[in-house]
Amino acid sequence: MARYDDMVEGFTRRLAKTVSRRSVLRALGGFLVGAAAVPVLPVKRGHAAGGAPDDETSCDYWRYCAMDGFICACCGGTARACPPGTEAAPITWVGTCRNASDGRDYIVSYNDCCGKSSCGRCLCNRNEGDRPLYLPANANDYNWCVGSKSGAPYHCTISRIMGVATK
Amino acid sequence: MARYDDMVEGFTRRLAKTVSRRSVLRALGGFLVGAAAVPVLPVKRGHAAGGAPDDETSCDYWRYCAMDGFICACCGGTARACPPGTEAAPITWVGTCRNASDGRDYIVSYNDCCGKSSCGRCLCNRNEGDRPLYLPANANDYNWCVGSKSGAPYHCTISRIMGVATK
Amino acid sequence: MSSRSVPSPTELPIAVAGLLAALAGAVPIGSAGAQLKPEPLAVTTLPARGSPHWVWVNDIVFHHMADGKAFLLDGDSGTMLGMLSTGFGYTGLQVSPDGSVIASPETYFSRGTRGTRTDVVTLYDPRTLAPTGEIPIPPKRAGHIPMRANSGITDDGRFLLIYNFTPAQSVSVVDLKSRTFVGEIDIPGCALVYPTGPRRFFSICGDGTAFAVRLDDTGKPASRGRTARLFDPVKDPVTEKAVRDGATWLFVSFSGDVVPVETAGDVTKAGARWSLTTPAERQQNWKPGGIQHLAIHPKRRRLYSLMHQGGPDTHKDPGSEIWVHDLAAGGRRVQRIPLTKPLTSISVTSDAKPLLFGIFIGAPELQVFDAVSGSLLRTVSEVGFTPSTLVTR
Amino acid sequence: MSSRSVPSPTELPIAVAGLLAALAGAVPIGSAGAQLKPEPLAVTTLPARGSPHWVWVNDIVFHHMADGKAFLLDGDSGTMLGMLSTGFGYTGLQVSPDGSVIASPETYFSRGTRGTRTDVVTLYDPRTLAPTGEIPIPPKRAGHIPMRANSGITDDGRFLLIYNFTPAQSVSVVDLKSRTFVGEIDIPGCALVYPTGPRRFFSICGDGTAFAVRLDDTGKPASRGRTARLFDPVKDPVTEKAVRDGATWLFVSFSGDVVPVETAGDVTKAGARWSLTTPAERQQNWKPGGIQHLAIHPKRRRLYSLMHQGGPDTHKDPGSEIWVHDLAAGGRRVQRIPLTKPLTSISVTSDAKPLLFGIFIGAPELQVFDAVSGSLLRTVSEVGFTPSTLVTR
Repeated sequence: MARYDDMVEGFTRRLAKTVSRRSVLRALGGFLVGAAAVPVLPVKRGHAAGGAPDDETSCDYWRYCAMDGFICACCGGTARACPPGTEAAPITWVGTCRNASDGRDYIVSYNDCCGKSSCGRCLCNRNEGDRPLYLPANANDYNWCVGSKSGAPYHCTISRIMGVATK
Repeated sequence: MARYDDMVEGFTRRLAKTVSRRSVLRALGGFLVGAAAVPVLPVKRGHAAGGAPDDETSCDYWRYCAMDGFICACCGGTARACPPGTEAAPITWVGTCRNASDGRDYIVSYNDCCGKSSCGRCLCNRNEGDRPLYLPANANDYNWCVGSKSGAPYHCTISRIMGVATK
Repeated sequence: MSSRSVPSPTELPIAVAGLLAALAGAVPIGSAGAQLKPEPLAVTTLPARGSPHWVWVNDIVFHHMADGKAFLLDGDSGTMLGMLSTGFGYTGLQVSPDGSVIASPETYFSRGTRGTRTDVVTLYDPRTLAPTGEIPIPPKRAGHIPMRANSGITDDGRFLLIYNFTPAQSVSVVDLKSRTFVGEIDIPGCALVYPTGPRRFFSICGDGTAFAVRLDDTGKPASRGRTARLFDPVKDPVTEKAVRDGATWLFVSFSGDVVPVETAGDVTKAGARWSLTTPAERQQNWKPGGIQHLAIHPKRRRLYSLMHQGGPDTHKDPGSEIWVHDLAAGGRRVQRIPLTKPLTSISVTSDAKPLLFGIFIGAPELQVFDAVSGSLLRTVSEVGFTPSTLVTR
Repeated sequence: MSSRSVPSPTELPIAVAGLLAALAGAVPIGSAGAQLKPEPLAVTTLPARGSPHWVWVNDIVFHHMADGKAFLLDGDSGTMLGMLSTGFGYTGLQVSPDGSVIASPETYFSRGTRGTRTDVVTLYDPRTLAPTGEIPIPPKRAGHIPMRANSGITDDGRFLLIYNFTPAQSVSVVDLKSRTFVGEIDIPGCALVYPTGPRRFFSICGDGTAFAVRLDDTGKPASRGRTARLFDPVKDPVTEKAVRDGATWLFVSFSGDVVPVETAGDVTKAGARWSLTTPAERQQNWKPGGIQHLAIHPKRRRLYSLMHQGGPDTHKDPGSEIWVHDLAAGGRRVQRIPLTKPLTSISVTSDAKPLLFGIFIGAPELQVFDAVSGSLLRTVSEVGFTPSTLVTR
């Protein structure tokens, strides 16, 4: 089953031929001359992709299974706390994520932190259980800052454990 | 005499090793996964760099010897006309550029086009004769849209021939 | 000194010229030769009627959401024709059926990303791309990853419909003729707008139904009601990214079933379901996906779909191929267009020699294909930051 | 369904919870197990007194100028601590000498990039990074490629000075104690602000002089006057990117001469000129260049300069090396730090174990060096879009 990352890797290889993605990115990180501004593709990874399930600045962190946005732990916040000067939106979407270390499924609430422009770091998009906009409670495509006092401006997203999922 | 481009080429080579800058850029243009947003370095080229002195969408175009900004010819305008819906700022900085085709020096006025956000295409920075902010009439670092009715918002820059330079 | 500064003689107020001369200090002001007249200040405009091969690229600019933009490009030449600045969390513009008005629902904050929120519909002149008017609307416009059904215009060009999410769900109705906000229509449990006639639209609902609304001539609801169930939102939800085929909207489910929503009669109902994929392809995990993953050429009866191979929950993944199905032949697949770069949004022009446009939200460029042969004609670089959706006519 | 949605029980108004339950339609709302208390909503704050190794990175976001940002990072850990959203054409923030106030001159338009312009000084709490006040100022703030001297704070932290360019040149004086705009001081033919004491600053002028201003206790000019000529703006202009060494501001000319501007006495005057380069190095075209190409550690008496090899008019080119000169030894060069990536701005912390920070406007990352050994300690990625200037203390 081709995962998203594999597909993108494939594309990258086709394009960059012998250049590994990492080295291309490193070169990029260095600087660019005369090229277009190159934005970030939302990173999506399943647990299968490995990565760093215990690093809360990583998209692979186990809590982030339905994350969509910038990881607050990269922005001055933590996995569960908004960065200074932002406001946590009270309404949210929720995912059920498995913690590999104890093998249990947890209900995780994703709260957007609002009131400043995009943090711009650690964009992470994992759509496990995401549903279209006509199912708002399951839709991570909404800007949930709409429910905060700050209004729409979206900065980053935190994840909070709400409980253990019952089967 | 090391030109800017050579230096940047050098850096690029050091970073990307066997990868030519062009192929890195092509890969980039394709897409990026999980990397930072990579903005554009202002391109600077002297006439010595060759390029396309007759292509008005190129930073090498002869009129652009003191250009600093997005080339309007890439934005829906031309070398000498602002794109639709923008306003040409009446005050400006001026350079003296040599037209290789007739060997004469022309006085060229650089007018910022204002009233929309940055065009974002064909960023071009050539500082021939540029002077610090305490010499405003010679300073291309100012946002000259300040002199337009639209106020500060800068979109792109045009170049107009004002006359033949007298020695 | 190879560079010197003179003010533009035709435009500069005398006082400022004097100031600049004073500012120049020790640097002498050069005198221009008299043999050439200075080129005048000029601003370009567009032809009154654009080419059918023009395309709008809407950009939400995800990392800098206060700076939404819409780029107009010519598919034939690959040149940029102009740009609009369109505010916070931009979800895209609408062009009236006759092409005479560009209507753009926009959001602004008094301090960029804080302070008082103001929502307006900005009207732009399609020839000058300058704002020609502004219609205040309630500050409720839905913010989400851009998709075309965020707003819509009724078939006669009269009413602009805008989806609201606060998270209460409603539709703002704007009269483009009188340039006024008419009112709000509640669509509880439903989302987005799909116009179906001069005075009709529907929204799509969480229970698998649609909410159909008929407007009177003032834009107020004349009738409204929920349809029968059109699809199963639990077992196999459809995406919100439907395309319109005359009186029918074609939705596609996560698994790849086409769900036609027919609105020709008085009753909005589901048409005969068919699949984009064969059982073998389904086995190989071929699925539709993207941000605007469907495009249509109604006259040629062709449906274009962004397809990729992926597991569950990959309904927003970019396509690695575009599949073309013949609607006249019951949805028979007639073409597979392999992509060298991923795409998340596609759109097809409606003329006789159609172009197919493609963008990927992760790369600032526009790809232009021959929509008939599927061959890549050109790639236009430096088009926005996170190009989101496409508008063609 | 592996995912379901429940509202946050501690925060959600009942009405909205009901609505969401209704919206969820056929999708059942899961019940959380009772054995775990939901984690509360939380917002982090910063320690009352930050580390001397913290750094602010100002970003003008050149392609999206309505969305200026300032990022706070910790040089020791390489982590981001927080961010400010700072409006259109951002030129950078000022921190009061005691660290108690962040003062940020900002510009906003009522419609993002059009409409009514409003300029304010926004005050931020350094612990919460939340705006705590706003001081209206005339909408004249100079817009230009960011450089530190766009604004400054008097040595006692009382007055914020902001350079205006309309293109008339003046300085806005803001009283940070009473949080009011005091007035404007004309500086005809001069630019930018260089504080020189609790009630003094100068601006630098097109004729090679400086314009020195002494303020009274209300922030009004008590005296002002032009100095003697400090440098030749035609033959070899100095850049605007000076660094302060106590009562002396060190300017550097395009060719690499250091021009000290001494303000200790009553008369502001030029000190003894010296060169960053040897005649041989000058022959090899070594020159200073960049956006913030100088940094200083006054206690260690070290001047850091971004240097590159280039021809005329390369005064804004990025540096390929950082050269270190010992001010105590008459400017003897003590170190050359080769760079693996170009830099356009540098800054050095003022503590005993100083860090050297570097950014390049063409790459969204922060480089952190040991300022004594010159070794690269770490690189922090994804820092802004066009990182422009640095603020350390």
